[in-house]
Amino acid sequence: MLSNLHREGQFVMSTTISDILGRKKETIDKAVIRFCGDSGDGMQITGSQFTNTVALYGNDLATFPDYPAEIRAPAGTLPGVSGFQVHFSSSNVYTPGDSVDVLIAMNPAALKMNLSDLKTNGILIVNSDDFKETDLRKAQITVSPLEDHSLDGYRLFAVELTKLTRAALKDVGLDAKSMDRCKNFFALGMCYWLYNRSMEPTLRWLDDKFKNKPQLVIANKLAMQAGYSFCEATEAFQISYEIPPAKLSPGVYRNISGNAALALGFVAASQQARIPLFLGSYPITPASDILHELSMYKDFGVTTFQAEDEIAAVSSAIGASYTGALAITTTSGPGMALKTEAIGLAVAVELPLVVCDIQRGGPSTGLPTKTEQADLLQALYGRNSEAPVPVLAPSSPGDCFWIALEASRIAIKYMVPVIILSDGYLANGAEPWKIPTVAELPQIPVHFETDPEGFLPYKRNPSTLARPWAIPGTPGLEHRVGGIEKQDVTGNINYEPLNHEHMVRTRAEKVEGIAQDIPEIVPEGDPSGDLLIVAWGSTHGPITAAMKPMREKGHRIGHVHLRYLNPLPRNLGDILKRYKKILVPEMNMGQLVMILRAKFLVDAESYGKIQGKPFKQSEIEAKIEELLD
Amino acid sequence: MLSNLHREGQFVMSTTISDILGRKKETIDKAVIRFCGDSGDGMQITGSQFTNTVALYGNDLATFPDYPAEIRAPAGTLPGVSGFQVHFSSSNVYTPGDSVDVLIAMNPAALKMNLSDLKTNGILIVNSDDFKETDLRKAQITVSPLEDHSLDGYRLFAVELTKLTRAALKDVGLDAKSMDRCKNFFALGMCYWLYNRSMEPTLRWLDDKFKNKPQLVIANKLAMQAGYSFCEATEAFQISYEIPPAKLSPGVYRNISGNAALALGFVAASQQARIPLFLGSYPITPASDILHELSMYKDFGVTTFQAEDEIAAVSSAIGASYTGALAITTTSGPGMALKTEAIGLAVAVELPLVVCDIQRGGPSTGLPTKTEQADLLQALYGRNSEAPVPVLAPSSPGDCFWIALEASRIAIKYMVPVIILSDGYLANGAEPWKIPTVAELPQIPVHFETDPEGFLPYKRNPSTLARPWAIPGTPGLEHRVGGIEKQDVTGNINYEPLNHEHMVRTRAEKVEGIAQDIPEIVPEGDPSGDLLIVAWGSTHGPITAAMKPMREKGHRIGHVHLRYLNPLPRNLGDILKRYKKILVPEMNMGQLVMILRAKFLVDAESYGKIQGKPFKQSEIEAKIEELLD
Amino acid sequence: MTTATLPVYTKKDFQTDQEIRWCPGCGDYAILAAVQAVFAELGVPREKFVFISGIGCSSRFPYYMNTFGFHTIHGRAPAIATGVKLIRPDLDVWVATGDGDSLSIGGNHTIHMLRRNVGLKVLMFNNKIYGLTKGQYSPTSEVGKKAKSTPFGSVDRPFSPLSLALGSEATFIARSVDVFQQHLKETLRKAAAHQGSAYIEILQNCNIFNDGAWETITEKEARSEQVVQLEHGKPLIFGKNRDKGIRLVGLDLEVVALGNGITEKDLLVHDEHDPNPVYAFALSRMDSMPGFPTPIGVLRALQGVPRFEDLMQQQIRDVIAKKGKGDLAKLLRAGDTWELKA
Amino acid sequence: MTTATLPVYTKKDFQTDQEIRWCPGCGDYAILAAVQAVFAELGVPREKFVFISGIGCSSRFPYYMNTFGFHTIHGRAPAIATGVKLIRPDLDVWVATGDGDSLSIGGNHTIHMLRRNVGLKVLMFNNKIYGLTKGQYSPTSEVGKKAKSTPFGSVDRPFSPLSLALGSEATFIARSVDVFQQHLKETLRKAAAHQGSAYIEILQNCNIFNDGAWETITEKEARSEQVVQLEHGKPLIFGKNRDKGIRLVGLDLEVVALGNGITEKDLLVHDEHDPNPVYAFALSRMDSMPGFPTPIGVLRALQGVPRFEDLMQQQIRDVIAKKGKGDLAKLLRAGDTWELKA
Ligand SMILES: Cc1ncc(C[n+]2csc(CCOP(=O)(O)OP(=O)(O)O)c2C)c(N)n1
Ligand SMILES: Cc1ncc(C[n+]2csc(CCOP(=O)(O)OP(=O)(O)O)c2C)c(N)n1
Ligand code: SF4
Ligand code: SF4
Ligand SMILES: [Mg+2]
Ligand SMILES: [Mg+2]
Repeated sequence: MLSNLHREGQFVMSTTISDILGRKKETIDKAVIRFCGDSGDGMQITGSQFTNTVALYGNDLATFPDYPAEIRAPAGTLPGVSGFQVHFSSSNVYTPGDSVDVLIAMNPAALKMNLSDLKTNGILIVNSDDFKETDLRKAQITVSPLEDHSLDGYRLFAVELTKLTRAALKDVGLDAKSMDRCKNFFALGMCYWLYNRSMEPTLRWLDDKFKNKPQLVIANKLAMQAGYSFCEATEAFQISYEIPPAKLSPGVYRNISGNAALALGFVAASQQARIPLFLGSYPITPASDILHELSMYKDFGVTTFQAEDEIAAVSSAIGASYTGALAITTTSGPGMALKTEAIGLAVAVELPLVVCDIQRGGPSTGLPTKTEQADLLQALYGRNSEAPVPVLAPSSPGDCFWIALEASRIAIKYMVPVIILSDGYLANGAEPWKIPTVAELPQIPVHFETDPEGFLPYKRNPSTLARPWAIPGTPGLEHRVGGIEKQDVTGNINYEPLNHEHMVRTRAEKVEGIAQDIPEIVPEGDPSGDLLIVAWGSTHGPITAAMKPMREKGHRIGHVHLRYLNPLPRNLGDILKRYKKILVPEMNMGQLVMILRAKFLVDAESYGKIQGKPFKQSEIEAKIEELLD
Repeated sequence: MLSNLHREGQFVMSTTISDILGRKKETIDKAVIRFCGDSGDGMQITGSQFTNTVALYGNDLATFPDYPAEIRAPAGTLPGVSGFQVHFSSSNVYTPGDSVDVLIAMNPAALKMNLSDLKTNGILIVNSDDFKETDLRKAQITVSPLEDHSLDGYRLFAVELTKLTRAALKDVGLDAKSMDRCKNFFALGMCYWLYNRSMEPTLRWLDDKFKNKPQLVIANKLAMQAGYSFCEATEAFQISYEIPPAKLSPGVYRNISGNAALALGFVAASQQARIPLFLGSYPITPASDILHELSMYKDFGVTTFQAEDEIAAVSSAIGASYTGALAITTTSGPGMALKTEAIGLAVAVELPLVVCDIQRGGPSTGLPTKTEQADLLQALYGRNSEAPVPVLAPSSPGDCFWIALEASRIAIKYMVPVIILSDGYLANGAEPWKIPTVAELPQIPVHFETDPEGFLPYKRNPSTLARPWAIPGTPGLEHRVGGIEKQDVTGNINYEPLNHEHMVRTRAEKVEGIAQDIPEIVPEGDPSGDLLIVAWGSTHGPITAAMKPMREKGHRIGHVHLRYLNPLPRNLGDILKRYKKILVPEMNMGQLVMILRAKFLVDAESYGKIQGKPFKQSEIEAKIEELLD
Repeated sequence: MTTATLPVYTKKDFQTDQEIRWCPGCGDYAILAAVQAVFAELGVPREKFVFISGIGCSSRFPYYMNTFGFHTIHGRAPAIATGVKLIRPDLDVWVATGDGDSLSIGGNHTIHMLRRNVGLKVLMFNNKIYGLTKGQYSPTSEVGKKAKSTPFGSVDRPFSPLSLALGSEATFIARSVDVFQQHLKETLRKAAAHQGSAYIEILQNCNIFNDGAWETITEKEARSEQVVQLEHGKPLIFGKNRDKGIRLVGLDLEVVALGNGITEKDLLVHDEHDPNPVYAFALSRMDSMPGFPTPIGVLRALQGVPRFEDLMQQQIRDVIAKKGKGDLAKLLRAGDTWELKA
Repeated sequence: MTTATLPVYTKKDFQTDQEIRWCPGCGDYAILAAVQAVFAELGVPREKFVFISGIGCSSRFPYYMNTFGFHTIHGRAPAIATGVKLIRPDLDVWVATGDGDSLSIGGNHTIHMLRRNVGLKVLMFNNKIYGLTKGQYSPTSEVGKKAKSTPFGSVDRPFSPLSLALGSEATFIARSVDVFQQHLKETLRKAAAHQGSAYIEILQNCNIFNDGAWETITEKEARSEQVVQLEHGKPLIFGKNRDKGIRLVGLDLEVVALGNGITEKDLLVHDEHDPNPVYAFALSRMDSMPGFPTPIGVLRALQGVPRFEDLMQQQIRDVIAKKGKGDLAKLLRAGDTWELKA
């Protein structure tokens, strides 16, 4: 496989000393590794660097960053623990992994919070310098786990990370605190040794990252190399692992998170539509990064407006849309709740708009940094009166790119607000993403009305039912629109009973009609059989992962993953009939399942997990077994 | 029956001259009469006076005021038409009537907008002074209907109302404009004659209403008496009608609208609970009257706070509830949309709160003065994440009183926000309401925690799952609550996965558990059979009205009217099974029906009417016939 | 935009065929007439005018203007209009709003619009009441107001809309009156000419729910005694006989009678361009000070503050000038990438 | 409330057992310490204190105060606290908020609370950044701010929080600094003593996302040169050697060096009770005027304006005094009724 790989960086695997010393090197299929420590320990950077390196090497992978709601809780405490998990493999990877093979725990609090996920006999690297009395107390531990045999079931490597890092950096001229900040790179170096990975990409990254702070470049490089050499020299590990590249479909790849992919998707949509992109947003976790990303793309003519609140954010987007922009607004649950009145206005005036709700744990402020899928019903019904809108959901970080394009296409073609439901897990998780060429992107035709002849603001396109997009500044098209009920065609204010019924039904029909413009669904796995799993959003990974072993066990299982939640794919009802049972795993109390039951009168069963965490593959498997027993 | 009636006013039916002249007086069972005219013509007052008089007389009745969204659209135009319909009878009355027996149309616009509802051969009284060229033009009519035989199918009485009124008032000393303002009382006088009603109650009302403007008292009295005498003297009508009192259950009655009943209900609830009532509100049609009503009850210690917006309104109520008040907030759809984030906070901190949504036509600003039932799904699901709340709906204006009490009881007992869904039709419509004695009102026990011993903010009552209500100012109970996820019992901030799942499920369980505390449902009509009609809210009237004739035709029909929409009555599933078909008429696109289908997997059929108007009895009958054919 | 091709408009060109649904006698009619007249003079192509409003009687305004019009939701007009301006700074965007729409539910958007200096002209119809919802008191109603929701009188102090605007860094504030047609038109012209947010309080009579709210100003008798008309560069003089003036004592204003040694020279001279907002703030307090006349006209017209929308577009142009126009293909492949050959 | 039975509190009595989750070095710690110390002195029973907050780092404050505490939703604390006060005017209600929470999403509630003069003490932690959401610019950030959402610099002008408060009819406004412990405590004491809304801007350092935002004020060197400490009845003097002062020229302020014929007598004398808000407004502009020091302390403490909650409760008492306490049975039977006998 290696020969097939062209790496832009042109780095080469360095021959390691372990080869020379003849220590054991085992080729395995996959590994899951989790870095955890205090928020101040740089675990997110460490994890990202490791991810980047394995991605460049050609492994398939999935990541799961998990950080506390506090910016920086007190050092060493349980709420301050931050983690980053990578699952990388020579096969396809669908989840960040249920349990971990290697756990790096920088302090007792991190160990306490994460140990339960380490596999029996898994590798456990801890910074033994940080297990002093005071450290233990901060983590609310009385006896050191390094001493009470509680870690006997694991391959424990208690390494004096602090001391060793300081020793490595003694000549750099940094103070103790700054030196200690490099100990995550010592740990990273160890992991590179353990998985026979080149340090090259990280070295390059350090050069770039700290280009104005050469001392830090040197220090971190030294720390990483020291970690690497430590494994080499001390024979700490008697074995190292090799995970060959994966057989991904050919193409150019990059690693991408869901939020970055959404941002990129909207830039692409605006380019394809040849109209300016406008984002009106108010920061909120975990959606803020879309605002941050898009605010960097001024060279694409993107206008990003940080509004005074969510209501102003969506309102400004409606104003921009009225004026001919591809207008979007991004938020999470609490902000979504505030936008609903204005979304209703967009429904009434029939303007395109894309609303992204990056779901998080709730209700209310809830669990701001944790994931959940519990805003589906809010997206579908959380507006006064009958105000139907299309709802789409990406199923992986990379899919966010495509969903952004598709939502934009639908919004513009049908003159309708569209809601995208992503979640914290997709938003921050990353996966290798095959980069499309521009030619592969869908066209998004835009027609601004310009002809005053016979122009009427609610004269509909007979096939889409869309009204014309007649933007201010167009001579002869002066007209008035508003949120009061209006006569169809003319748009004049109208309170007549039958007109109202007509308008309510027309707005609904327009959205229903989109079912003809989206693909029919084809189940993964068995096309009919004992069980159909219907799901949406970020549960895609664990369900896909569970499908293979379960089908290999002889179960006849299909999997339908809905990217369109409203309208539903037009053949969904037929598909549902082909299976004996239907299971709907969701990170909520059963929202999609309610829709399916109501619409198709099928006895679909809900499997809800509401823990701020994605499903594990094993949980899905267990549920399948339970149902098919 | 008359002998049984004691009237507080002690007025007596005056013997009319028609008795003496021996003109025909027919005793009939019921009549529907509609006053319509320009918004400036005082139709709402005229209708209310007529209503009051027939109510005092002992008829059962229902009313339907219908006024334009504009304060005062230009006089004489179609959008300026205002109407008031009364249905009164010697039997039970459930609706304001599908079609009208007597139509009083003060101008051509009113005639044009209302004629289609007049029964063939019905009585039509028009002000022929207002059918001049200019009047017709304002109503967009070319040929006068008084001349083109288009009114041939009715018993037309073209009366020079303006001229006759002016003649009657010529000595009072008013200017022409002021005299013309009295012509509605002339018309009212005519109607009193037509239905053999005493003018006494209206005379009394005039004395009170204009006590500081004696000229107006005299003028309006004269106008009314002139109208009465006009019928008497001119023998305009050859027949008059007598509708005996209804056999209502014994007790003291008053006429009440839904909004007034809600206001009264909350005052009663606060008295029964012995805690102050707090209303935080922002004006919006058709909810504002609740604010107006409650702001008059300062003598009951009611605090009414007109906030800067709906968010502040609900927020202030949450603050008041936190401090130990019975706190409510009132609004309509668009305002409800704005309150959802804060309602989620009340769910998370588990505080009592009653939110009244007086539904109106939507989406967005929609039809502000028209009725609709399309906020059910918003009430159930319009919040971020899983935030279940009890939802109640009154089924008649008078029932609003009882729903207010019940919602308050549940909110306090379970420490939970409760939503009441009323609508524009219930809010403004009125019916005779049997006044309860204070002893008949439910008790609403309140327990404020005072004991610091073992106090924990989320230590639940094991049977209700309610947490303690521990209000500021209580020594030793200092504690913190908030919208972030918290540990059960202690209330400390907590992000642990299993705790979150526990809390989400506990909040849901608490609401579900209320099903044990509300009555089982008993269907009206047949206890099993061919068809069950399930409905909620203001559709109660037309469905009840339709039941009798349909059952008399031999159909076996039941009717379940849900006052509790969440949780649903615990025996509902059983009841549904007892009928072959299920029909769910709603003034929306099918919201309750979706819940029933999802929950009970029954093929319930939706019958939606979205015209800003209530169902007609005949529409329900036709639908029943269609289904049972 | 070549003025050569600009059609010559009359007031009629700005009228629509929609029936006007205000109460007969409402002050809104006069405001509409003034705006239509002034729009015809401004030399702006009709299609470049956009009227955006919230909800309220006043917010029905766009339906009666033959321009682009958007009747939105309660209180949000400034935010929606900001979106319009950010996409098309060349449009001439006006906001019609009421004391409730702008200062109650819309307060936050109003103050932020002013802070940002978004190039919007805001006509705030101040009738000190909620008209459309039939007569509740508003944030500009006087203390003790008996209205539908305050049968025993309101207890909260009102905003001075223009003080609030100044506290929000407004660059242009003005006050006029529905029935002072010439003055109103002149004020509208000045607002139209201003670069940036223009906040115009128009005292408007709601003859149904708050009739006579501005009587002390509009009554023939009162006009000259209770009103001081601000004119740039002129001293603050008022009175039927122009015999009274306003002077400064420390930081306080004082009403003085001219004569007896007091001359025009002792009076404050109106400077609408004063960069220090303290002067305009002092003026904005006058109407609530007993014994003082109400100032009408332009209280402040600060020049040279760039408009938000221009700065935002400039930033885009600057980045493009520096980096070149974005290349989508490049953007997609940004960062670390790797290629997998077939 | 008998002071005789009031326990003697220490700072410790106001600490909770919750782990404090601010970043090490955050200015919030100092504010917490000051508040805990001052609360112990105020002579108010602990259970009467209520701390209400929105969302933000600053809004975590209530968790660390051993009083009643309510951590609500973003921007709504003033509205929620208003509900508390309306029911129990006797409670001592404090609001902890940030520049984003109070001035961005919470702007509307802030201005209306001030207009109404609700008796709340608002501690607005101004770090000129959104801390909790990791570093976006805020409505108090300086123009050109490069932050997460403005990589090319922000273009909108900031609010002056105290000008905005004055434009909203505030009766008490003050400014202090996280690290000026004594000054901060003194300011808190004065706020506690004020009848009505007290809006206190506390300059606070966010050492993670906006470190050094107030450096020019807090640096040892700068303190005396860049800061003028307001003291009621004392002239506005500052400088290491107390050799500079502020005087009035027309409506403008001017920095002058003392000496050379200029004496203290020429300077403005601080009057926090000045009923005319123009003086305080002038002070509130100073920090944004180049060459001027930043005033700290109480800019305005207008006495005698009744509190909203007192007026509301008084109205209830008045009505009861007049009509008698409401009788439910009577109310139910109000208006026209009729009886139907069995
Ligand atoms: C979200 C929302 N809340 C409340 C309303 C009801 N409402 C409509 S207009 C209005 C106030 C109007 O007052 P103002 O802005 O002063 O306008 P005016 O009618 O006096 O011109 C209110 C409260 C609404 N339409 N939407
Ligand atoms: C409705 C809603 N919108 C957005 C957020 C996200 N959010 C939380 S705190 C915050 C801003 C915090 O800034 P500030 O008030 O200045 O507090 P600081 O953290 O700086 O103390 C934002 C935008 C939220 N929690 N809720
Ligand atoms: S209610 Fe008042 S403001 Fe509204 S249209 Fe009528 S007069 Fe004008
Ligand atoms: S992010 Fe800033 S404001 Fe927030 S706790 Fe950290 S230092 Fe303090
Ligand atoms: Mg108004
Ligand atoms: Mg801040």
